[in-house]
Amino acid sequence: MNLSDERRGDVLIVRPEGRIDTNTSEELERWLMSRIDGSLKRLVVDMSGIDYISSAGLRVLLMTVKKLRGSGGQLVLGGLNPSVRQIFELAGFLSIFAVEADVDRAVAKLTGAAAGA
Amino acid sequence: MNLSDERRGDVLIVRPEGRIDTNTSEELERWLMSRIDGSLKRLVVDMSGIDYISSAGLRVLLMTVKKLRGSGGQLVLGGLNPSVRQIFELAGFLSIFAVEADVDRAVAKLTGAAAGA
Amino acid sequence: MTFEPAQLSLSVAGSSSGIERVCESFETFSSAHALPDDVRRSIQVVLDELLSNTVRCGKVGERPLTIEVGFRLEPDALRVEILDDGTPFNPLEREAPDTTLPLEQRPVGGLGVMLVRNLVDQITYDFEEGRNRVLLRKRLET
Amino acid sequence: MTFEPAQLSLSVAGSSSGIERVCESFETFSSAHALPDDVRRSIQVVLDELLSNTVRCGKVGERPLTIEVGFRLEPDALRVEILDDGTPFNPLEREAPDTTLPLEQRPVGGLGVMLVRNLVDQITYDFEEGRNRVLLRKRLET
Ligand SMILES: Nc1ncnc2c1ncn2[C@@H]1O[C@H](COP(=O)(O)OP(=O)(O)O)[C@@H](O)[C@H]1O
Ligand SMILES: Nc1ncnc2c1ncn2[C@@H]1O[C@H](COP(=O)(O)OP(=O)(O)O)[C@@H](O)[C@H]1O
Repeated sequence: MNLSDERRGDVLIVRPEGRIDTNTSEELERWLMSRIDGSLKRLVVDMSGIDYISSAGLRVLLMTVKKLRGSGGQLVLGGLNPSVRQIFELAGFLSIFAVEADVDRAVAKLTGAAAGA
Repeated sequence: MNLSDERRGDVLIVRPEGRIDTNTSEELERWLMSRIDGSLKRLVVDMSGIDYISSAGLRVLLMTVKKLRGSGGQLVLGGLNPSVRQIFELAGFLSIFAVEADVDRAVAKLTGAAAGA
Repeated sequence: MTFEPAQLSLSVAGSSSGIERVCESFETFSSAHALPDDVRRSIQVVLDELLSNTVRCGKVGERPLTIEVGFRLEPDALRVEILDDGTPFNPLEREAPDTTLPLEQRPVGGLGVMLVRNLVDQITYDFEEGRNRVLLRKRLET
Repeated sequence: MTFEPAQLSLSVAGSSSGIERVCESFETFSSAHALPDDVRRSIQVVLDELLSNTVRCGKVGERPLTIEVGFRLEPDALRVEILDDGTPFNPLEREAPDTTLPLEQRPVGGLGVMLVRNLVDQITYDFEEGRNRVLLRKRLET
């Protein structure tokens, strides 16, 4: 798994790449947790580089959004491929996560700006 | 758990003492397995020193009897207290194990002799 | 007549030494209140089954597990409460194994939850605020 | 017309590196036979769910686990067979979790088996000769 991040104003965009399964989810968990502190209010997870996600990955995302909301923050996901989206649907995650088509729209959603092209 | 054994003719009597639970069953497993080789044909487990047994212990006894029968051997248990006996009953172990009231009867069962006093 | 319930509760790590601590505390509690032998032994077995399952299966990712156990002696029964923050697991949901199979077909495993259900008089389960909660009741006389 | 099935089977230790080996072998198999992306991804998720559960929960005492996985490509479907010598576990027996709960009440865990059931078209389970056997079928077109 490759992990990188980017700042756009007060939005932090994190970009994991590869697959999120039992083996890789611990790394993702540590990485996300280290980035979520009391001061972070706006987080985007760019999922466009994710090939597939299993329940271990859903668990990490659920923990992340719970923790973030606990400190008044918000999380938006963008760029889910059809397989990842299907997993979200099956798990009922589309009703508890804000999901946008791509990362620009996800950022726009958080900043209230119009979506980029 | 305290473990000891005794030989009476070609019968090996093993005597575990204490409780057989998840923590102690590994020790019992290693101990029993080390005593069951191709040449042992008659084994008695003296249960009179056992306070209680959980499913981890049942598992070890099941493995022991399977292995022993695989090499043509026989196992008889003796001296179960009422609680241990109840566990055997619930697990359906009374129909797959030979169970005698005490160790002397268990030895007698294997040697075909009349039971001791 | 007033009745002062005897109570004990403790919180341990979800590990084999944590289980050991619970078993030892319950042993002390049993002696102090002179619980009947069959009750003491049944509850020891129940604790071993439930706690060892939680330690073995309940872990969620990297987070260490915490288990809380409470004992409360009532006039005619012992109540045991077990809380853990592991993966949701309802012991009442599980189907009982077939205990009539001949030796050759007997699986080595799968008996623990069934024993628990048979060794106590009442079990309830709920999952609340992210924790499994199992409540057990064992009558003191039959 | 004759059809020569494409097959692959392997036996691995019940450990995270064992799971990794299975996933890599399936990745190679998928490319070699140009499996559709949705099939490949679904089966990767299914393998992760089932194998990681077996490694986490299936261990019986001290004995190390062995897992065998077989893939077989048929004209219209992929079949996957998974055998393990761990504790008996029937994934069809488990009740589905409530996926409509609001965030606060959502347990962190308990989704894996439900995903498996939804990602394939057919599952059968049996326990024979001391081993769990799960057979899965995934159609190649919808
Ligand atoms: N605390 C738990 N968390 C998750 N799963 C559990 C838990 N306790 C029991 N289970 C599940 O119930 C099954 C049956 O448990 P048990 O009857 O004790 O037999 P065994 O542990 O030998 O499989 C376990 O294999 C596991 O699938
Ligand atoms: N191979 C297995 N052996 C024993 N129990 C299992 C096995 N696979 C799954 N289980 C049981 O099924 C439960 C549900 O599994 P799953 O849906 O993947 O969620 P989670 O693993 O997060 O609890 C586990 O908690 C465990 O009780």
